Amino acid sequence: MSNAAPDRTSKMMSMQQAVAQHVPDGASVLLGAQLEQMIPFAAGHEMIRQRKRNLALVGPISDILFDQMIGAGCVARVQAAWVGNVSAGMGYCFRRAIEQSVPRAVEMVDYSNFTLALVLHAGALGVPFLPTYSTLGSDLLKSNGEMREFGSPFSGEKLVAVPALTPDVAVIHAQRADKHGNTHIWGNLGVAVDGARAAKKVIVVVEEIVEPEVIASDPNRTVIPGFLVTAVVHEPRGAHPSPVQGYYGRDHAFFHQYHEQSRKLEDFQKWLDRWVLGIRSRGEYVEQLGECRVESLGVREHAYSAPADFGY
Amino acid sequence: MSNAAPDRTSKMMSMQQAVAQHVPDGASVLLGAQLEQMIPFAAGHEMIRQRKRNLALVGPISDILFDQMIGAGCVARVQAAWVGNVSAGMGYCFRRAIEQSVPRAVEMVDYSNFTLALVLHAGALGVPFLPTYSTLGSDLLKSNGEMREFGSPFSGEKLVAVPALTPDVAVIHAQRADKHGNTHIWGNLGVAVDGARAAKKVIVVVEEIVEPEVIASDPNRTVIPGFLVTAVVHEPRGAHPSPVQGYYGRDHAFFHQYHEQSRKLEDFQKWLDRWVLGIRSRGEYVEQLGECRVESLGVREHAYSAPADFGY
Amino acid sequence: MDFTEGNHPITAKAHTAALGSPAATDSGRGYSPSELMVAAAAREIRDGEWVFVGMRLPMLAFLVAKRTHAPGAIGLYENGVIREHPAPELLYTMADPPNLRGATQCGTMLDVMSLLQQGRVNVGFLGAAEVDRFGNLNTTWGSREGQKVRLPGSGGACDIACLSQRTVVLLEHTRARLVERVAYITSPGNGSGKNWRRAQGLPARSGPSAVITTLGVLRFDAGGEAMLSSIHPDVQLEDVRANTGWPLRVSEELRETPPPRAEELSAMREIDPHGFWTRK
Amino acid sequence: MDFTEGNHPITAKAHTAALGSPAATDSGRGYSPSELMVAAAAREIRDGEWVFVGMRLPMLAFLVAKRTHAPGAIGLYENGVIREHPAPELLYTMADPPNLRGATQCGTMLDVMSLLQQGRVNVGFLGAAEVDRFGNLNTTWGSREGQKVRLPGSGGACDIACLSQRTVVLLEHTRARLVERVAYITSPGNGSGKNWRRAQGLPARSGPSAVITTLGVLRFDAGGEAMLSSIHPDVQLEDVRANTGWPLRVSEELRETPPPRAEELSAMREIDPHGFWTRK
Repeated sequence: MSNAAPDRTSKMMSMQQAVAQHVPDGASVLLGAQLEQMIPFAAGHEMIRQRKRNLALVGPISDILFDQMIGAGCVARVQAAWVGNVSAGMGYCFRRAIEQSVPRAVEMVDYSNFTLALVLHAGALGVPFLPTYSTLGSDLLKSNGEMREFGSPFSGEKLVAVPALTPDVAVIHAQRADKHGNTHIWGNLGVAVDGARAAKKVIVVVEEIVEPEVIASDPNRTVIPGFLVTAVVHEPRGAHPSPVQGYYGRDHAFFHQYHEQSRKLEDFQKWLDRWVLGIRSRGEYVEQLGECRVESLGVREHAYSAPADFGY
Repeated sequence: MSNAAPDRTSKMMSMQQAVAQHVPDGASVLLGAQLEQMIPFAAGHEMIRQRKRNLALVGPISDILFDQMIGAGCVARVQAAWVGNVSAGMGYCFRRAIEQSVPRAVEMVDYSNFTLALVLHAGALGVPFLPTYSTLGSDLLKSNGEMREFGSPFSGEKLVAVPALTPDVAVIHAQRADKHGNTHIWGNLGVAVDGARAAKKVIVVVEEIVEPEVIASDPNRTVIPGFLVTAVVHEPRGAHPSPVQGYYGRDHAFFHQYHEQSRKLEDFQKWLDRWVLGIRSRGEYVEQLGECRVESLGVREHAYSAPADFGY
Repeated sequence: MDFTEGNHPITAKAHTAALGSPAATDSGRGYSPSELMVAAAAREIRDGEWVFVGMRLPMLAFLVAKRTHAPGAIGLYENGVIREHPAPELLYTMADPPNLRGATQCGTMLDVMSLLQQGRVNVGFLGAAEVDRFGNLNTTWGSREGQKVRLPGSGGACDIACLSQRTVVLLEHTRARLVERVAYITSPGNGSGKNWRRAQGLPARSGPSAVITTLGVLRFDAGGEAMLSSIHPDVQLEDVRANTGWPLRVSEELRETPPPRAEELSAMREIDPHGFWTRK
Repeated sequence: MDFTEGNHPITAKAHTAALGSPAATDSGRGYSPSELMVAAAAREIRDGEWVFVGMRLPMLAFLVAKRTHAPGAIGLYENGVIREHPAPELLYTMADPPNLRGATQCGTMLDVMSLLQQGRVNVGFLGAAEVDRFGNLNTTWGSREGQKVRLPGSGGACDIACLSQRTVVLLEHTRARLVERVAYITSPGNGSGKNWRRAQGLPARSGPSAVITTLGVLRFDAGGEAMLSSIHPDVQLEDVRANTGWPLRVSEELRETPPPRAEELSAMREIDPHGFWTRK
């Protein structure tokens, strides 16, 4: 830190480096913080390629990324509200892991979306728990094993205490950042902001690296400041098949194809070879998608935000 | 609500109307949510002119607006972290009220900034309280009378329970809104977002009314959505002498002049006559400021945010 | 039909029930069973209400309500999107780009869930693998041929069932889905009956309001038990009973579910011209 | 000097002490007493640290540190502003427009306070009307001629004193301000001594670190009591003792406060060319 080399504040590295250096076996990893938008598939696939093991995945809903990582044997534990394929239904790898311990047993810690948001909010706020009325009366509260009923210190009324979670790493896909990690995200934010604040390390994956002046021109859009960020990865189309507002749309067909091709274990292995293990990088993945498919997902009509004047 | 008149969704009204209709005597009123920026002075002055009584003021720091309203006899109770004059020091009307019950006794409920933010956050979240480590060991915790020490339901460790507050009205000054109350704010947000969500009614006071399309072009900047808003008041320069980013700067001299002119009770009465009671509207106030002073506070260099593309 | 196909938490996969069954075809009535369900769901929304919308049939229902009797309804999506003006295109997920552009607000999940916990959300739509006699929902553990089947889980369903003023469920009407007692309460309904919700600590103003199935609409009596409130056109009462996993009580005011009106149908078909959700 | 003049919570009104006193004039040493305090405060900031900055002298100290030994320090402002690159102009309040433009982040008060409660903020600066033997601060109730005087209150001071890793206080050194026991603990220091903070439930890694006065710098011993650690140039030890409201212990390693270095002074004077905060 005392080394004042000119580029000392750049946090840029390749996905390969970021995952190798900052996602050790056994780490708890937040993925899919913006729900169906900006799911960091490229990061998850790199974790699969690097044969990460015993990961504890954290996220509200994962929309097939968790299913893929579970199927690839990277995962020991899942702390989530929902695991499946949002537009197509069930996640078959998740089912095989839970029902048959294939390829390995996975512990599922069931949360609801709200309570999963609260574990991260508690972590971000720096408190050991947060209270909620949600999950009262549900079996989720009983089987989850982490939440606990208690009485309000004022009225004694029943509440649920949701314990704080501080993931080892949060991987957040975003539209743009500067090399210091100051990051602009727009669209639905899900649990990304609290996730980045709760996590011990933050890897930001972006469509575009821009000059610091672009980010600094709108400090309200900087929902993840660089000083919270460990690594910045420039990985265009790194969220495919999920959408990135202003950059590309959702590849609905890809989700449906995965649904069909993951139903049987042997088909899933082929899918994994084709889209993850058999290629070396996101670049190759995009090549394999083909220009036509990539093109068809592109922005057809731009819609720019009205400027805000920070002048004085 | 079933009357489908063309303008039924417009929430615009004059400041006089907004205060008359939505700020009854005895109401709890959140003011100064963005701390030293965008303090709704025009709204506070209208409450003074309408001789509102027994108000319970809520806000982290109020930077002379609370002092003025206390001096004018509108206030029975203050729930705040700090009452004074940020750049000049003490609030003399506040002192007279607390020390000598002049012009009337005022109950002060001392919070810290963080715990005041938490009472509103609890109100916004819909929980009866939120836990914090702050104020432990302080006399503030003892004298405040609303917060309470308790043991964490997990570890038993000491925490402070900060009770939820849902003000009757939040008055939020902002840069721009549409007539439905969809509101863009940029710059430091303080407790404005939670305040608007916690409050039973929201009055938004803006520098500019813009077309709904301008607001809708950037839904992440819409920190107060119209469906939470009761009234929209178009009141340019309504925050003077506090600043509004992108519209005008802080009138430091005005704060210092108030400091001098409120030291003695009789001087404060003159100040109040000159700047509040002796005029009928914000328009007249701005006229009294004079073109030259208004001009000198204006934006000298614009600094527009980089656009975000919401297209697809 | 394999009900172990997962449900997105706040979506109703009920339509898939209809899709594969003979009833899915338009039998000369001028609308499909799914269209009937959508129309029935739309009528659960009152003008100006705040609605946890979900996807699929409930999404269509919200859009139909907006274009007909409830133009002032507001749609909330748990990913952080709030919309007064519905997206101009058919959505597959609530974060599809058309749902973000021009939104009333884009924020965090907590932003939206807070409004729910404040008790300000009037109605939430849910799907389920199982619903029971007291309106409890299960989207966590199913069973098939005696084997336990892991379903995707709660998503936001538990939150909505706990905290929204009224909950409306859409699902296929079979004995496997309408059961005496759900295997796992993912999303609490009336628990074991009267006063159960209050005893759990759930908000006073919350709870199940309607279960819209492929055969009829169930509502809840003062004891918290579901009873048949309306029956869809051309459906026989014995069919409903035979496909319900408990002795279903029938309202004294049982009526026929009103068919979709022309303006409802045209709204639906304008939104989903190829019948992706309702007719395929 | 009337110490009942309010303090903004996280600002140090200490300078006003100097302003009206003879010591405020530059007595041939080439710097003013306030400039000495600013330099001492700047040295409390280490490179890369997260700093709750405040206004007035601490703001200057932060800027001096950034331009000299701590270019990587990050400034946090409780109104929601975070800055790695200091504002280009002199600020009167933390929400002055120059402090927002080009900020690292503009957000909510909770955003910033959360980082504090997480224990990630290294150092926070405070002013006070009174500080006592154990570093407790009072900005709520003063007294003058036997009358209670209502001060502005905590602002963020209590939060910073509870939650930041180290707290640094700046104030005028008089018997009225350095008291045996504060009348009211607005912002807890070491309470009544050793282990008191832990017994209250305050974070293990938190507490008072230095009190920088117009006469010297006090630090805390293992028992939590303040002792004189350095004395400003040309100040006599008996003056310090005479102006302290308790029998002040003196460190065995008492040294002279190092005067501002040339680069520190030039940084200060570039930021505040008219000496608004330090020399007027």
